[in-house]
Amino acid sequence: MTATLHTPPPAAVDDLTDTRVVRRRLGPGRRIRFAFWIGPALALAVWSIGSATGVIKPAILSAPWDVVVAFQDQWVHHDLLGNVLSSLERSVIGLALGVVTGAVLAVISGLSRLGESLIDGPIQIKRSVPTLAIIPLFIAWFGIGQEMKIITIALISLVPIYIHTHNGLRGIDGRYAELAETIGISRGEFVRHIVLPGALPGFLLGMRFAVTSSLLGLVVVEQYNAVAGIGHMITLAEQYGQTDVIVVGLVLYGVFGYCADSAVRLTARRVLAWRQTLEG
Amino acid sequence: MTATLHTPPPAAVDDLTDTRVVRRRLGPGRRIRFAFWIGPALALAVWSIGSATGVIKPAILSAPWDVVVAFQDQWVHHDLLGNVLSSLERSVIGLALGVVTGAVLAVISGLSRLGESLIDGPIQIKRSVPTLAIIPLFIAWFGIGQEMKIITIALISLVPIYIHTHNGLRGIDGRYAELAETIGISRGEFVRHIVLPGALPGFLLGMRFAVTSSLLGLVVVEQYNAVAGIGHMITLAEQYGQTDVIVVGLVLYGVFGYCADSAVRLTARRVLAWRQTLEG
Amino acid sequence: MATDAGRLTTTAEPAVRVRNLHRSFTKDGGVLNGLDLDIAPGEFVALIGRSGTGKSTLLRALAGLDRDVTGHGRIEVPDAVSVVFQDSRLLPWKRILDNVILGLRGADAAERGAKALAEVGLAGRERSWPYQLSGGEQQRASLARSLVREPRLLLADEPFGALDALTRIRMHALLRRLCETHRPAVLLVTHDVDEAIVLADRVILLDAGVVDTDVRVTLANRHRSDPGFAELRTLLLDRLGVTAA
Amino acid sequence: MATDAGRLTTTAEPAVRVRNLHRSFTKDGGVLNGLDLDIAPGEFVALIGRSGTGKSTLLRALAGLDRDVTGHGRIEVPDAVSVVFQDSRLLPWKRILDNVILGLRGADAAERGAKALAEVGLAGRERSWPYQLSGGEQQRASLARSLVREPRLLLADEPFGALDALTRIRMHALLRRLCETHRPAVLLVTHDVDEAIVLADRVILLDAGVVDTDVRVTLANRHRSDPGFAELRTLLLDRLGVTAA
Amino acid sequence: GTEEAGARLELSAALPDQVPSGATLRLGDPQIQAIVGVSGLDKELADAGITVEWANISGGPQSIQAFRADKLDCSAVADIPSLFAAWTGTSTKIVFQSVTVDPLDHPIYKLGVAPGVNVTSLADLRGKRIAYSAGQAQGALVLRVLQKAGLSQKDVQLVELTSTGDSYVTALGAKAVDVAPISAQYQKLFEAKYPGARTIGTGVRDDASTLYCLTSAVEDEKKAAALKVYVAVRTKAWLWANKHPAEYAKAYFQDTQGLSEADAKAVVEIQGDKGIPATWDNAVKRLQATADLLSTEQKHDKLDVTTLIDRRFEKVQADAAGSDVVTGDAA
Ligand SMILES: Nc1ncnc2c1ncn2[C@@H]1O[C@H](COP(=O)(O)OP(=O)(O)OP(=O)(O)O)[C@@H](O)[C@H]1O
Ligand SMILES: Nc1ncnc2c1ncn2[C@@H]1O[C@H](COP(=O)(O)OP(=O)(O)OP(=O)(O)O)[C@@H](O)[C@H]1O
Ligand SMILES: [Mg+2]
Ligand SMILES: [Mg+2]
Repeated sequence: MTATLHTPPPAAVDDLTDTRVVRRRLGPGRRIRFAFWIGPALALAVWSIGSATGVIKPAILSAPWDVVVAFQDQWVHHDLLGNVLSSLERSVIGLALGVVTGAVLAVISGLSRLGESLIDGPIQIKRSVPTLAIIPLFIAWFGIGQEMKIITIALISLVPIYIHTHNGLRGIDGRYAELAETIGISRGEFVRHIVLPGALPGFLLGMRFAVTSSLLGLVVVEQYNAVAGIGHMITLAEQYGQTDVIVVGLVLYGVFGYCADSAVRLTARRVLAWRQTLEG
Repeated sequence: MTATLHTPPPAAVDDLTDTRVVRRRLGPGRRIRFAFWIGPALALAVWSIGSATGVIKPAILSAPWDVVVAFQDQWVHHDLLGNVLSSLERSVIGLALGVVTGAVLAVISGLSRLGESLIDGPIQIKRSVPTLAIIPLFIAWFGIGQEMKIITIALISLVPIYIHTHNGLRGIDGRYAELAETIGISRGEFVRHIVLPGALPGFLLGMRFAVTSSLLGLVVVEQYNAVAGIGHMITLAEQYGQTDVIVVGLVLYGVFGYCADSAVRLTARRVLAWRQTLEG
Repeated sequence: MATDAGRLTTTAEPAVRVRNLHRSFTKDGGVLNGLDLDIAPGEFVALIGRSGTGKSTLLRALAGLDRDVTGHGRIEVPDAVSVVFQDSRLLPWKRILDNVILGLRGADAAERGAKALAEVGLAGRERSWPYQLSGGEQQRASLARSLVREPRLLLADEPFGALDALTRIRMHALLRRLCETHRPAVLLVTHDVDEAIVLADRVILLDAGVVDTDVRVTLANRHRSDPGFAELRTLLLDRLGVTAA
Repeated sequence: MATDAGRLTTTAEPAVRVRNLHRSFTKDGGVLNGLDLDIAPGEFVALIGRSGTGKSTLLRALAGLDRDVTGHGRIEVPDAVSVVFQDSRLLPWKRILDNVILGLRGADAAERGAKALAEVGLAGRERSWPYQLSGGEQQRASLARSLVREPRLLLADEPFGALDALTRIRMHALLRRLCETHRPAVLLVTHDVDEAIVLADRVILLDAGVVDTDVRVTLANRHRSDPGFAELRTLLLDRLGVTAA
Repeated sequence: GTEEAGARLELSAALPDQVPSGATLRLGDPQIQAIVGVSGLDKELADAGITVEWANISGGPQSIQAFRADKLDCSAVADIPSLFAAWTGTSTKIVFQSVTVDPLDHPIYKLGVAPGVNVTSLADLRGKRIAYSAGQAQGALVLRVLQKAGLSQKDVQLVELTSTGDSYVTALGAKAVDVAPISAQYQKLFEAKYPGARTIGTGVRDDASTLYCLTSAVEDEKKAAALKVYVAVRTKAWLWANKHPAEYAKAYFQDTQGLSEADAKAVVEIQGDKGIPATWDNAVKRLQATADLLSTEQKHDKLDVTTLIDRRFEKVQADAAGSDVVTGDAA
């Protein structure tokens, strides 16, 4: 028997070579910096080149530079800012309402089979039916004022929040519920400590859809008795066939949608720091 | 020290009392049988009672019995079946295209940061923009025939598939990727054995949205040069103020949407039998 | 609770009473086949048995976590039960301290949690995420979570499996100290026969779904050097099927 | 692979060569602090050390799974490495047999997998889902998955932690048999000093991020009754901090 | 259409009499499509060697979109779309004009009045909330009604509301607006649905009905020749429909639009007879007036509508109608 007892060697000046075992990475690997900008930059590039070379005809999609001019014109002469603000107000209030209601309903229906059987069916049916077609109902109930618009948007954004939160909740590992049961915590604590954080990834995905839905809903509701709003602006421009103004609206949608979506994803990355997944 | 060696007692006639430790269940508990029918039955009940008592005025929503009459009329005199079949054909082909493309794009962009930076941005932008407003583009590219309609539906249903599959994939536990790396499997096998099954819950949730989207997309595309289809039927009925026919269309949407959604959820329950979650 | 008449313990009334317990996952064979077991209040019982004989199944039945498993039988347990699971089962979305004090009430919860963490050698790791702990550290965090609750029945499923000899000895001492203070009934699953003998008042061996061996440990000196120790050890290993040990 | 010059082994060339390995998760202290280690081809090395000293960190470095951990140093390992993780890490969506043969090529993969499962005592459980296995059964399935691959380097992180004495002895025998047939280099983490002595050619003890003790096991008879056994055992336990054992 | 484009034909040149082979027309003209089918007029098109690709497209926005994508040659619309096409840079020509015989008895639009609102004549509109949709025919109608009533936009409250399907009827029923132009065919339904609801006549002519085409199509020799034939056929088709209201009702409203037999007949009844004007002079005058009104009220450029009209087809149409033309004020 040979026993060698090591005493740590005197900490020599560090040899900083770093040869590691290089394994083919199967996951997506590290995040690319500035990746956020690549998508929009690409879209803009394709659009510009297409327009400049004439592949994209201006009658079909105005060139970026014409859109810039139209944007300026809208800004100066047609209160674009006012349009944007009215729209944002509607969608933010509607979204907030929808998110809260959707999440509450999802928790109720996620945690109780009875709640589920009462809540789930109607929501599934609601979401199978075109919003445009049920607006007449809403008009009858809520008039054609701001109320109707906000409620419609709330209902539109409620759906993805409900479904994703419900799905996320139901996807929580059953072992954590077991743990909670043996610890003897109250139902409220269970919801706070296990259900909500566990369903958070689902909820956040739902948020991504809810945010875009609440913006897209504007196009529908602002056809009704609106005097301002991006949806209103697009509707008008469509009727007149003002391609460049439509595109101003679409670009605004794109920008808002993309930024809101990225904001949710960034938030998700922060609050889901506990996850060790392929997202990395 | 006392050692007692037990020999199993003679298997007596079983005393079948079953007193268990009764813990308050924090998860949703067992599935209720026939829960599938509760949602629709409830919706139908509210609608019927509302109509019968006059709370829901026929001007706003036709009564169920009137809708049944209108349904018969449409079936016998106006080839409702033909409308349904044309619509289903469009949405099934579009859906199939969208699902395959969406899933493939999601895997590419989920597994490679480069792919992500190229694919993800444009899709996020696409989905922030109202479909109605980009249809002119599609008309220019694909004409006003069936092609344009199918491609539009494919693009509509591609989005949820892409996002959910991508999100599901990125949510796979990083430890499984590590395992795969040490096992030295090829990228194709990695996708087949780890990525696809791991992203399956996400994909299936995406399917639920894709299916409804592909149906809802009909309302939009069938406004353009269609001679048959449920969306076409609804558009026409709107023009002539045939409230009951509109409701026939909505009920069809509801039924199809609900059934398709339930089918996806049932499939999910089957193929996700390996999950031990609150779904139970 | 099934019945908790047994909770206001006269020494005659056991803390845990199991009668004719059956549990099976498949049609062709049961995991537990008419198991009977009593544990007195304050008694420390070690449960050993081959891998896959149903130790965890029994613990889960006592914890009330097997609603959906077929079977029957009678179970009575006290109200305040705490479980150390075989997997450490830390909530991945809560930092270690929050995991430990999950559901604890009172202003001093955080303080008590931090103390418990220090006792299992995890002082300073309060704000780590579970994935940042080594296997043994996770196991100790999970142990801390159970101990901080001062239950009347502690069900521990191999709580020391991933610990080295020194850490294990420290945890033994900690557990024994806590048991002396609060005197819960303990049912501890272990694969280490020595550990069973060192810690327990009674060692039971599960086989074929019933209690095969039930030995009371009455050693004066719980040390390998005690001749009774070796004797008991050989007996148990023998019943486990290890003859030439 | 970093460099796999060392793969076409002359006996002089070690299978694993680690030089000046540093790894740290936080700014204030490293987990590995300049560790050096050689393992010869076919050599069986047991790694012991306190909970949280960096055993798993070392294994992950050898397996190439620590790309994102700060540190430096040099590592050379053979091409075909197989890892038994500390958690059994079965894919929850694959049945046991499919987990075992994951990525195996050849028509006889299923057959080989079934054989490996039978060897670890899980015959008949091929079509179970991972959640249907007991803790020890999962660990054995994960062991089967590694063994069926016949690697040149086997890295096993406490592969027997959840096993009872008898099953453990059987697994020891299985592992030793496989080592004799395929002669992989083995680095086995264990908390059981006896197990280390019984199985390994060499036992190394990790402390403070470096190899603290490195002993070659040259016992004629690897049994507790051998006086050398007890001596080695005491030495190692002593270095682990357990003096009064 | 993938057929070869014909040679360029100046807009001033005479319309060719002979249809070159391979002439194809892409038409969004569903009513005529139905009529030529039942009347047998489709044979005339076939005999002339014209292939027609029918599209179920009509109305302003859709036809302009299809024009821009160059997927359609002509479409049936009222008067407003060709103005908006010009204002937004799509060059089109009107090649067909028809009117309604007795236009004021067979209006396309009436003014719906919400239940409980007291509007019996145009003068009562002052101060009322009126549904208004700037880009649609209904919007232009509202402006013309106000003009006729001697009111300006400031005297009433215009509520921006797009007319889709029955949205105006719903808005009236929900009392979200006091007055809204609604299709005459909705009148019965509207009054039945909402007790107390009424409709009044607009007092302005809204019977303009045209076929407008991409200028590039009219400049295509082949298409121009085919159009000449089509305009004649279209004339005969309307005249046939006047004489066979029941067949027309069945072929179009019942079979393709999904109405019941009774409803289909009622709609045809409400529509009245189509008249083919002997000359387009009056129609052009009315169009110019509308263009002027819109350009002041909605701040568009001044527009000379004669540039939107291809009067070479005026005679083709009148010749085809023969003695059935309408003249004078009726035109
Ligand atoms: N959910 C389940 N479905 C089917 N079989 C199961 C399930 N859970 C456990 N089993 C089986 O029941 C038997 C007893 O399992 P249990 O977990 O109680 O074993 P154990 O004694 O705790 O073993 P270990 O020491 O390996 O943890 C095992 O054979 C296991 O495969
Ligand atoms: N991802 C991580 N982030 C931060 N700290 C980590 C991380 N992984 C491990 N550590 C820390 O590094 C140290 C070494 O961990 P390692 O898992 O290597 O220990 P170990 O020797 O395997 O212990 P055990 O025997 O308990 O498994 C521990 O203190 C652990 O908390
Ligand atoms: Mg167990
Ligand atoms: Mg470890």
